[in-house]
Amino acid sequence: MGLIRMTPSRRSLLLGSAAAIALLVPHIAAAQEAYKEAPALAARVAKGELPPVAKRLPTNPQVIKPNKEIGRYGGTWRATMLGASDHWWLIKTIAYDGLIRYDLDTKGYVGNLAESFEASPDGKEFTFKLRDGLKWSDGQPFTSADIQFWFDSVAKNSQLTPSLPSWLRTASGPVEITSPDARTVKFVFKEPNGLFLRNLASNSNIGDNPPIEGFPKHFLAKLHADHNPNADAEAKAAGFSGWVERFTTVTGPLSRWRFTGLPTMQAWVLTAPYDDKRRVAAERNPYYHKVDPNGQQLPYLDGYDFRVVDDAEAMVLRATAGEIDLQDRTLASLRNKSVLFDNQEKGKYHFFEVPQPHHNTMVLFLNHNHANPQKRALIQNKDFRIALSHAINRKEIIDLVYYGQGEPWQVAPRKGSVGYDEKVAKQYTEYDKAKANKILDELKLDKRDSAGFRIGPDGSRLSIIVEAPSDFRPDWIDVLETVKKHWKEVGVDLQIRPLGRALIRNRALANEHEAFVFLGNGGEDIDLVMHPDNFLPYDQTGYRTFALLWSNWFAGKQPSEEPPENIKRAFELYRKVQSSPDPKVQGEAIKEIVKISGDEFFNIGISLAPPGYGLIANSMRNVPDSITDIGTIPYIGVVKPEQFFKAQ
Amino acid sequence: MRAPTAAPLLEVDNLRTHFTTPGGLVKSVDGVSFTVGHQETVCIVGESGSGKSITARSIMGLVRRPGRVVGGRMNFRLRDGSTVDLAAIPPDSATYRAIRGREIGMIFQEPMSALSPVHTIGSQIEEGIRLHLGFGARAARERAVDALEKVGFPGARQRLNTYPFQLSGGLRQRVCIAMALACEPSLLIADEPTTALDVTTQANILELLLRLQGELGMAIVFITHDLGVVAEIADRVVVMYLGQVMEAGPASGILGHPRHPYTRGLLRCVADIEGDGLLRAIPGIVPHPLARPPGCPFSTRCEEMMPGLCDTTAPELLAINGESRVRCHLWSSGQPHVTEGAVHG
Amino acid sequence: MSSATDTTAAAPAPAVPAAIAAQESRLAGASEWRLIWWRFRRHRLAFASGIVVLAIYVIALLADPIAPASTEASKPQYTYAPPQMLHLFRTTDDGWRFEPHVLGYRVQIDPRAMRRSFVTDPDTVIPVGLFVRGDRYSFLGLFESDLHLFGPIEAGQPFFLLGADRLGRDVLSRTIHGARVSMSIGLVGVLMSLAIGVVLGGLSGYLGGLVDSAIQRTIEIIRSIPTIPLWMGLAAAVPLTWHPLAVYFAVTVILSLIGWTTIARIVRGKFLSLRNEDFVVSARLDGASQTRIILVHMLPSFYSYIIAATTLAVPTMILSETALSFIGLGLQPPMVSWGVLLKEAQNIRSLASAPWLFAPGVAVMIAVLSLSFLGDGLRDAADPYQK
Amino acid sequence: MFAFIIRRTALMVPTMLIISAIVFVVIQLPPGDFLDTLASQLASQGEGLADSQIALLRERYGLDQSILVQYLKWITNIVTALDFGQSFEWNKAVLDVIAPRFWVTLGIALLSLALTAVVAIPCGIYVSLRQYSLGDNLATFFSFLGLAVPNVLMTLVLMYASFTLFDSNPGGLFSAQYQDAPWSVGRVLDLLAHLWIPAVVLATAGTAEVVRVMRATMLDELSKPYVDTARAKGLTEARLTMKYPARIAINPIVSKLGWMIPIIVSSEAVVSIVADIPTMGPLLLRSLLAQDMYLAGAIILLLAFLTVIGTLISDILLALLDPRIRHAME
Repeated sequence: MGLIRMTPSRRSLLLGSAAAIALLVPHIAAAQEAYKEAPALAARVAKGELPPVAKRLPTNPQVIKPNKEIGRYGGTWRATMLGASDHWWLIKTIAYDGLIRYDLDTKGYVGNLAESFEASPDGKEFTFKLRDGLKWSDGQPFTSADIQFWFDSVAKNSQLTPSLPSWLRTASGPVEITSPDARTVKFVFKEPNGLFLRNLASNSNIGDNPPIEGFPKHFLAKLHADHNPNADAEAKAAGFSGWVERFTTVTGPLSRWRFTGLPTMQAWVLTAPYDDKRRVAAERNPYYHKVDPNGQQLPYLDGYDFRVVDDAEAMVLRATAGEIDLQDRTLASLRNKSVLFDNQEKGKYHFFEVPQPHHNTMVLFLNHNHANPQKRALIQNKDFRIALSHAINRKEIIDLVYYGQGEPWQVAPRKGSVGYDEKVAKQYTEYDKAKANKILDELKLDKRDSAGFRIGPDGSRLSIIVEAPSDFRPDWIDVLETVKKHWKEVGVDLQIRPLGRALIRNRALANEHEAFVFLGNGGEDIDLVMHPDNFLPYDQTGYRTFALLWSNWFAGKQPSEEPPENIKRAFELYRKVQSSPDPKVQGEAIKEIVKISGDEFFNIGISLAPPGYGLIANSMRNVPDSITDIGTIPYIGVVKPEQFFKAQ
Repeated sequence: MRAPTAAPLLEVDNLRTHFTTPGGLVKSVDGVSFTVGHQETVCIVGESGSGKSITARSIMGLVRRPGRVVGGRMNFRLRDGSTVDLAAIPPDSATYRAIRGREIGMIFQEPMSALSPVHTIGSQIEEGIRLHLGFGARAARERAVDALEKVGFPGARQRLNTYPFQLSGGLRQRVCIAMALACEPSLLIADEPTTALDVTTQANILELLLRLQGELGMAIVFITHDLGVVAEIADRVVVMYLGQVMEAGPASGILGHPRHPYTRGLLRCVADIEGDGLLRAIPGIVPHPLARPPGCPFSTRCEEMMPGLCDTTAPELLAINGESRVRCHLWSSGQPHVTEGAVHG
Repeated sequence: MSSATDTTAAAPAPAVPAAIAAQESRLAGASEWRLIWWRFRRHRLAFASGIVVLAIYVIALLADPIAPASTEASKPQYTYAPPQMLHLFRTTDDGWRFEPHVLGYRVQIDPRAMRRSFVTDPDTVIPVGLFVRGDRYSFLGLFESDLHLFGPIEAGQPFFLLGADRLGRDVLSRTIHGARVSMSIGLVGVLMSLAIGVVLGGLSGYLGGLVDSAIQRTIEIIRSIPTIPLWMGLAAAVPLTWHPLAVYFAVTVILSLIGWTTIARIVRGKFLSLRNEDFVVSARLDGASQTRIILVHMLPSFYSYIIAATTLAVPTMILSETALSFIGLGLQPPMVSWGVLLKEAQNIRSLASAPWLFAPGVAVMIAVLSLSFLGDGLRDAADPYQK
Repeated sequence: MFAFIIRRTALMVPTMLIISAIVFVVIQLPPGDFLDTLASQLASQGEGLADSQIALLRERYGLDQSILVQYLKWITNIVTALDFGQSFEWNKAVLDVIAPRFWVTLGIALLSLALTAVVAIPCGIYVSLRQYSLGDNLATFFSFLGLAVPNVLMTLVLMYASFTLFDSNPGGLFSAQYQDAPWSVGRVLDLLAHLWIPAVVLATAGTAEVVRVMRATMLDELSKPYVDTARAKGLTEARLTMKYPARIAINPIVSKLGWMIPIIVSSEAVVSIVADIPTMGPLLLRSLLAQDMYLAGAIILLLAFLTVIGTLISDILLALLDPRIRHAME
């Protein structure tokens, strides 16, 4: 990491003017009075409800370089959300301001709430310097005490957080956080933590990545028993079972969206919460710490207004009626593209590209630790899997289901990723029925039953039962139906079982499954490091568990079984990726993991995932034409929605 | 039984009511004529299927689809003295409705279902009164109590709010009568009102009708197949068979010395206390309406049928000694036609 | 004292028109079912519906040979292909002659809109005929064949009378195969519900008192049991090796144990009104046992309700299958049933640019309508009190 | 009559208790619980829910106790403090979640009942007067058509048609400008403009049944002698038809009235999902699929209560309407 990472705009400003600090001073001074604010806020200042903008901004507000042009104030961001638990949309679009943020231009991390940050060469210590004069949305100062309050009273409190999130722990112990002064916070690990900054810049809607900058001490202390002795009594009076339940409800990653009133550092402040009033709305945060190069306090947009619908079709209707400004989630599906395409004029919108981080449209996982020993032996036989792969006509699937977009691709990272390996990506993707039949015959699976299917090792028809989610990615059922036709031609009977996702997960974690399908995670570096589970049998989510016993062995759980040498080597490499702070070391380890996964050929991939798309109103400005969906990072948040604006 | 006053209350002349059925045209009433004087009781008698009920319904304009009054005249003398031809007025017209219930009342055969089961007897009686006489609620209620008391309904005032299913058959028939006479019509049509009742109740009802006829000065057209009833109340009798009048005349003449073989056959069916107790029925069954026998309709069952005459040409309805009429070749020349056998007196 | 009784010495009745006499004598001797059949035949609308229902069941049974293509036959180049017009006559240079055919397509892929656009190509003529060779199938598991009732004479040619779906599969063939599942899968369940409903409803109506109130309260309890968790629970409890159709069948049979409440209530109402009819009282006075009274005396008097309820329970079965598929329970793709086909079609994209995908919806309508009219007609015909 | 009501209300308590027990167990039938659904949902978005996290939540929600303990706690809370528990998904008291939606559902149910009554009853009477006429066949055809078209399909087609033809976006309860506006005539009209599709779809399903029942009972009653008695009194055809036969033919319809509300609520789920109306149907469906136990349990208890009350109301209505039944009850 090394030295302080400069925001590109500041460096170019410094380099461009080649003036001494003297020139710099008037810039800061000049900028001070020249700050401008949104008309709505100016009115409130006039009425005395708000201090003037200069007082609301930190002494050194972050200057944001707009993607295309300086914007104007006004307009709301309209979109739709589906059902009761679509928090993912909120977290990836309007809850992205943390201590640091991922910067697309430099592909690195820049200070955000932190004016600057420094990582020690050995990767164990990380020091953050907060901006001076940062304020919460209710005007109270944001200091290191708020971070310290989160760490001491929430993270370390076993009732509120049963176990510290994995990225705040290393093999030899949890992190230690100290605040030397009001603007400095130090994170000290006992071992180097290579993924710390990446996790800090990520967010998610569950406990794993809590928004550590979302715990205002002045607001939450009175709800916490350590700080307010009768917090418990007050909680019970308010209808909760105790202060713990009240505190977790107010600060929980999902439940915090159900109420208004919690001070925030984000660009917009919630006005209509995500409860069942079918509308989530917000207004601008008067104390937001960012300005544009002309000194105008951001955000440009007045707020957002997301309507909650129960059925995806209602989204299509709203889109074609021109009621959607920017959205890709749920609405921009494969099936809807043509009707959305036809209504572009009526809806006054156009499309933007959403490149997928996944490397594959669908991965067929076979259970290498199958409960039935004969089936397990067959699945663990690499030639058997190679034959199954050759039997699939990937070209036909790409034409049929994905409109000719994409190319045949195995379980392998994309081009441009550190782990990319042409051989692994393309091996066994040739459609060669003869070869497949030959291999299967050699495996003594040559006898056939009356319907032309081969006889399996246990004497009955050779069939593979594949579980596919009935409520997620309908295209997978179409792909499986085509694969079923292909495998029938080589005598293998593929049985498709459409089931609910919860059921698939329960069976997988109980090792009752035979085969299932899921996303091909880990196509890009950012995703690959966090989700190498396509390339080695370690997965505890129940969604990519193609070898539960080996995975449990690595996680130290029961029931477990010792994996073969090659896999143990892969596990070693994975531990190295997790621990080493040096990207080069991580890169080498990833390369080798992918090579092992290629040799082992654990699972069968179908085709390279074509880019997704999203809808954007013609009036929305400063939005890039392509927004890459980068897994755990708030992929829309990183394109700086605070500088989106609406033309006249 | 009084002598009829000068102009008759109702004069039915050559009434024809036909039914167009998928099987063909059924001439239920095929040229029926008779008159009803003021305060006179005329009984129309005949087997089922003779058209007697359809005749009654035709007068009241209650012929249901697909039946329709297709011909003839029914001159009826209204209260205000004017006469109207009921056959000419469309049954559902306002004029006809003003007559129904106001000028002519009607009671039916099945007291069990002649009253609405879900309305109180009071409200069902008051309805006619308020409709025709324009009474207010209280006045109508009083009039209803008065009507029930007139028909001998015990405890009328208290039981106005009872329901038909709580009453016996006889009491329900009395309610029907009260309802029909609430507006004191000048003519009451009774379509077999006592057939469904036991003998003693039947007698009470008949006795009640006669009493009311006297009090209200109204005429009665009484439809029955029971000659015993005819004997008790009829001033004049009309015998019908297959939609035509076979014989008509004063009750004493018809019952005393019936001229038409059919009337004689019917009388033989009545159990005669002193007689030999052997009932002799009329042979054969009433022909199917679509298969009317040629000539005299009764020819197929008439013991005195004269082959070549009765079964070929239909006899005319001829007047005999002034008040009686008969439709039979035996009487075609107005005189008793002597056959080889005894004179049928 | 009417004189309707015959006596020996009567003169011969005149020649009543043969038709009427004959009919009357036949009527006298006919059994109740024959009576119902005659009256039913007179009910033109219901009779026609009966024929339509019969036709649907025949098509469902012989789905394989009747449908021009198999359900899985997907043709990538014909995704969302519009329906082809069937022309019966062809005008060639030497005049026109009877040669049924359809026209081929000219296809362009538009990747930006993710779709293929189709234009009918007048010069490629695809002759069509009866009894043609097509996709192989096993006829009811008895024998293999590839004979199809109608289709392109040259196998493999695009033949989509009702257009193609998103995988280029023939919508007409899939609708025909869908009939087989949708019209039959729930029958056993429906019949079981009916049997239970009639028995419990009958007892409740006939015995009255404590039994009646107990059964009514049970009905109230059963009616409030949510079927959705039952579906989820039962479908998950069944072992994975079962075929999805078998799973659906098993669940419908189990659910029939709580599906009888509606028919039970109807039967109870009918029994209550019949209970004190004269013929029942007299049967009781004759010393007939209760079960004999119910089965022999009371039941025949409302066959009409039972028949009507049976025929009307089938449409409810079909409609509930479509609703279940919509919420993600019941049958799922890759199964083929009207419910599944409708679920895939029920979206704005299909409505906007592929309305022929709603053919299964039309099939559901036709089936439900004809079954409803059939049920109505049967009810009128079998109702002894009906004029 | 009064005794009958007392007896039936008293009987309601045990019935409701039994229902609550059965319903509570049935909701738990599907494998796993709410947290499994939540975990699987998050997992498919690339998020792992740590086991310790799940254990903590499970213990807090009381899902780790046996079903019996959970049930007893739930029932005692309801009986003693009318507290139906918390919804896991909405993190709110169940009643707060249900309340606003209950009124919308009731609104739609009554609207569609009214539509059904206004359309089906006169149609049923007309059809019985003109039996086997063209009108009869047409009316029966259209009422069956309403039954034959799957609700989801009809809603979708109507939504799309109103969107393409009238260019109005019927989704949701209010259009944007009336979303938070105070109640005004404009807002009511806007509300109706959004509710007409679900109401019509739900009404069509009910119409077929009502028309057929009305037709059958009217045909029976029209042939009864008391109709002629009324004619003999001089009443107009229209007046006597409405006052006598129709009055009796209404009885079976009214007796089914009590049941209509629960039936409509359970059948309107799919319609409201497509029409995007915030009613109880989608909420029940969602909570059952996600096993949000206390929310689902509360809604079903409410529906069960409506059914039991509905049956009682329909029995009372029947007694009020038909003196014969009222008499038999004494």
